[in-house]
Amino acid sequence: MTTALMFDVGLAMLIVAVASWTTAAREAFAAVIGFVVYGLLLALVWVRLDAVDVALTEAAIGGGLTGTLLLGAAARLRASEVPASERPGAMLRFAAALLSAAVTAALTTAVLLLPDDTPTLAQPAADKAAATGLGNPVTNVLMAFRAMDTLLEKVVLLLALVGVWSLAVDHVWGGRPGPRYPVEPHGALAFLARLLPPVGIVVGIYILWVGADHPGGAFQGGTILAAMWVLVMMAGLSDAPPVGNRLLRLALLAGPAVFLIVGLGGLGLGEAFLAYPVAYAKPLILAIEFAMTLTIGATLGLLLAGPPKRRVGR
Amino acid sequence: MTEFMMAAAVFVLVMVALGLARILYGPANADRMMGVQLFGSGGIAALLLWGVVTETPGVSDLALVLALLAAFASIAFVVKGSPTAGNGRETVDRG
Amino acid sequence: MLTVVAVTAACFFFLAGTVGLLRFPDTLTRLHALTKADNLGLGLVVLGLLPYAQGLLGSLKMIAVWLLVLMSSAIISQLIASVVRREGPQA
Amino acid sequence: MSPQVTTLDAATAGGFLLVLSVVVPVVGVLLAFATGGRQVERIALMIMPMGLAIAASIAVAKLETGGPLAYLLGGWAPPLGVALRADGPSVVMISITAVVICAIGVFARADFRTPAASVEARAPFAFWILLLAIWGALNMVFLGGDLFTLYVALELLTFSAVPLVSLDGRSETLQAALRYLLFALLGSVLYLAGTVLLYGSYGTLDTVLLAGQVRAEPPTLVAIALMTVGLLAKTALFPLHLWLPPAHAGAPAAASAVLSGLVVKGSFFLVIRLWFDVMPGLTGYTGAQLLAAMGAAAILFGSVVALRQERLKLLVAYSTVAQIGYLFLMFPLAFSPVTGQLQSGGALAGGILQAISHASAKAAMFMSAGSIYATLGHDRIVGLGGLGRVLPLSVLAFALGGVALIGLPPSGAYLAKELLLQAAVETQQWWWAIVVQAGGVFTSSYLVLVLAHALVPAEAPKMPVRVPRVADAAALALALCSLLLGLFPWEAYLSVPHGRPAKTIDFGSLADALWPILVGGVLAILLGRWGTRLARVPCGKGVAAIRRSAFILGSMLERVDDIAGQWTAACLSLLVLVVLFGAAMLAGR
Amino acid sequence: MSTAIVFGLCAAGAAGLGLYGLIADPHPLRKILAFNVLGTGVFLLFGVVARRGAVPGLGADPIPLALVITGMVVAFSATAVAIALLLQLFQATGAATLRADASADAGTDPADT
Repeated sequence: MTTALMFDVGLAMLIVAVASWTTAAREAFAAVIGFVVYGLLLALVWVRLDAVDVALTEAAIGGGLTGTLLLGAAARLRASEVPASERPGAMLRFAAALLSAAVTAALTTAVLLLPDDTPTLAQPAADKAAATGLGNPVTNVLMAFRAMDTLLEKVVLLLALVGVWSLAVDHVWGGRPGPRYPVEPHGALAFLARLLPPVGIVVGIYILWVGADHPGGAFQGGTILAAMWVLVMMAGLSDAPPVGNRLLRLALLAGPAVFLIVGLGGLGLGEAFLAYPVAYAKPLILAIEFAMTLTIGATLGLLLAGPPKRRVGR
Repeated sequence: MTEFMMAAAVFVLVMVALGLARILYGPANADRMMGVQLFGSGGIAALLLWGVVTETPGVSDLALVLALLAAFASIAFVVKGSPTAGNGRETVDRG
Repeated sequence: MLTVVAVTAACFFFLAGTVGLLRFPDTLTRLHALTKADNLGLGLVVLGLLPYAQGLLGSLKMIAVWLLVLMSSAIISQLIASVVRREGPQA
Repeated sequence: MSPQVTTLDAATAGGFLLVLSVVVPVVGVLLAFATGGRQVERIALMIMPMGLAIAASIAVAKLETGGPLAYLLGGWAPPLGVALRADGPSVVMISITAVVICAIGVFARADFRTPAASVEARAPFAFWILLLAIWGALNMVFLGGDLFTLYVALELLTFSAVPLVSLDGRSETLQAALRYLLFALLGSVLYLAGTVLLYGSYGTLDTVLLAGQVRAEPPTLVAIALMTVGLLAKTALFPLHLWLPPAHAGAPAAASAVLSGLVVKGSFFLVIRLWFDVMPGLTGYTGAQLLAAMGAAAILFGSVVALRQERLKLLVAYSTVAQIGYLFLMFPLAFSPVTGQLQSGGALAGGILQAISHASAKAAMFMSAGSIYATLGHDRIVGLGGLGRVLPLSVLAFALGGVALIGLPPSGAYLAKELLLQAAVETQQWWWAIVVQAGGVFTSSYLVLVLAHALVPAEAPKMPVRVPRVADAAALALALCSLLLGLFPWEAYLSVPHGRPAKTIDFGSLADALWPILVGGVLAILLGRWGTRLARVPCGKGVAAIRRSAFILGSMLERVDDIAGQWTAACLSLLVLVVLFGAAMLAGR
Repeated sequence: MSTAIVFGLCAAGAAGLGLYGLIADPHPLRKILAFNVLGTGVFLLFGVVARRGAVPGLGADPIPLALVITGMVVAFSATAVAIALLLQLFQATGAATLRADASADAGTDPADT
């Protein structure tokens, strides 16, 4: 397997090189472009680690949405170079480099010294898979064994959105987030924004659907939907909805709400909170995932759009 | 055949890595975005080659997602990235 | 056999694209070199791998990958070119 | 805090209460978000009595069961699943959280009411939702039995706390919030790096399962060092406190009360979980001493810098820095050289008691400082003259909160101090006894400083705004709660020895109680800001020289604190601490 | 040298680089970016641990992978909130800095006695 090793080593060196670039680049914008590439490389690494579920997440989030978020911010902040006086002196930077290297060394040592007969929960997870009827072990962990993490994570997303919205100016509360992008009716961008989303929506729902038995799932699918929505907004084809919109609010909490209702149903049926009756486990989990995909798509799209900025005309 | 395709994947990766120089040196951000474009298609090619060889399930789905989102960062660059496009095109209520 | 020929050709196109991206003198010519080369490269890889695809769905997905990249790449190049034209080569 | 292995595979009676204590606030968040408008406040106020009732039921259930309560989420047993567990300290923390949140809810009604003219207003909408989310996150932090679930809970806590800081949108508070967020994120990434090393070593993240397996191996020690320092960054223990004063002082009063009283206790509690429950034998003597040394430095720097503040809210915020330091004094006192372990005995009980006393008292103090600010339109300490006459209730609440924190009987802090001192005697660590006493002295010094300004007669200050009575009553109730905490029968929840110190007040105990106040008064005169008030007091040459040197000392300490408060310096000290903790544990292996 | 070891080293390196950027780069946007690099380094460690825990039939231990997916969502939310705060700060002050004395009333005025 020497070719495989070459592939791995080459990939690892590329990753470190691009990571160095993101810290060393002079301009923030260039550093962010480096980060987009970094996300793409990481997706390849996750495939090499036999974690296609994570690779999908990384591809959708790392390069896609985080990249877009950072690119937008870098463009807005172009004028704000930090004065040289704030740059830490050479001594401090040297100390920072030394200590970061020490932490790297500690992590390296720790990873190399992990026990050889690695403890793993892969076998128990595979054995218990029958309880949910799903073939994808990662989905099993996310939706059954550690469902509480997933539920809390959805609340985290919602709270992040509340946090972003709370930065609005008082008098535009309830209004539309972010800038309104103008349409260029015959422009190439508008053309792309008409062509890509139908494909994207199909792919997003497909990824959600195959997530039951193969790599994929609600988060990855939802992220693709969010990306398509943001594309349509950036091309000016549709405006962001006002944050006071009741339907939007419902879409934003459909995921955690359905999750909670099913979870409390488990408690009510005398089993346990977040336990699924074996006969209905698969349809229940798919229902939750469907609601979560909608919520994730809406939440991520709005997180990218930012706080409300424009009053709604009455 | 397996070895050949693996070698091809490594070769494409090396080509992509050389393209990294364009991202590093620019000079214009447009040049850097082109480097990202090359990274996108080259990465997908390497991924497909590797996935077919190792028969990892789900790789073609991943390639599909990457292909869908490859354009995404570039679009953000075009819409927000250039100074005139970044601020001038936006309309915002200022309090 | 088809696979070997197609993938080898693809490698050539990726090489050409990279050389073009690195060696051509200005932004627009680099754009020209890149977009032609790497889309053909990816197309040839897809072509070469089709015999290995898992079923009809697998082949369809691979072709879809190529079409998606082709389409978005074409439009993105146009957009990048318009940015370059609007703001000069140093944009 | 002795988790029983028998509770691993089964939920105990009353276990579903643990689920409810997390789920009910979350349901509140979702309902409030869905309905919006003025319903948000109503829903929050409806959830509050429910949460209080759940907390009370958990306390009762714990009393009846005796052992810890447990619940298996989804019916999946660890290591595959996630368990919720409530031992004595968690029950205590859940109860005080419920009480403080409810008091803050009552207090905040005046500040965060949706104006009659609008359908929905930004600040109230965000505040009530964030408050409920903090509640749910804290309960999860106190109950979570899995290190990764605790990570998610901790992040939920941070994400709900940060927007509270910048709720009024001023640029200083935006900056404070951003700094808080970034530093907290650095802390949580380090914590996360620790969890992955633990999982890689033992194949589980369950606290009880881990406790039975941990070995003093390099990956584990690196993990503890990373996780501890990450949590300390979120707790703002000196010198990692750069984010706390601007964030806590800049936030609206009700938000400051939550942040200072409760939010920092979340990560503090996880340090206890980690050090006492998961790996009591690995942290060792040096590690515990190091932790308490940081605490001692926090008391010194936090207190002196607090005395030098011009604004009341900043003074209270810096005093939080000092009192967070005080919380960490228990670690070496709980260390038993015989077993080489941290023992869950009197010292731990003292630490927890101090934490809950601080939670209630500091919330009360921030609330009354907020009332003072709202009434006067400023909170400059030298301008507080005559306040005692116009705002007696606020000043009283502030004073009682301060008195409770000094450790006068029968406050919770008094009991805590007694327990810590007793542990210091038992473990023969007299130096920590001195630091414990110094903590009380410094606390009384800033109380004296503020009261001396507020109670001096002056022409009645102008009062642009009147704060509703009920807000002051809430602050007063919390302060009283803290003052009476020492009377509660803690034996069922914490290992407080039965032979409790006598509660009768005789001359000796009175003197014991009064000398810290006297010394504190002297410190306040020497180190505090007095404006022109003391300049007119004639004094001899010797006294003047002492005052001058005290002043120089104070400004030097402030300068050091300033440097430690720079981003780069704080991050570097964070990494140095990782190295130090790692080295200490490696050496003590 | 196995895949897990190669990427373990790579993960530690990325984490160190992110850490350095987070400390030493004065621009908040670059700090946020560095936090993301640091985060991916730590996430990769999860991947390495998962890979080491492979059993016949499963190429990787699914538990760490699920944890990473949750972690990525949290990291993205953090980035979004941080960026929103930063842009708002920039809009309010025209500068993007974390330096303490940029806010005037932080209480370090000339001394008085």
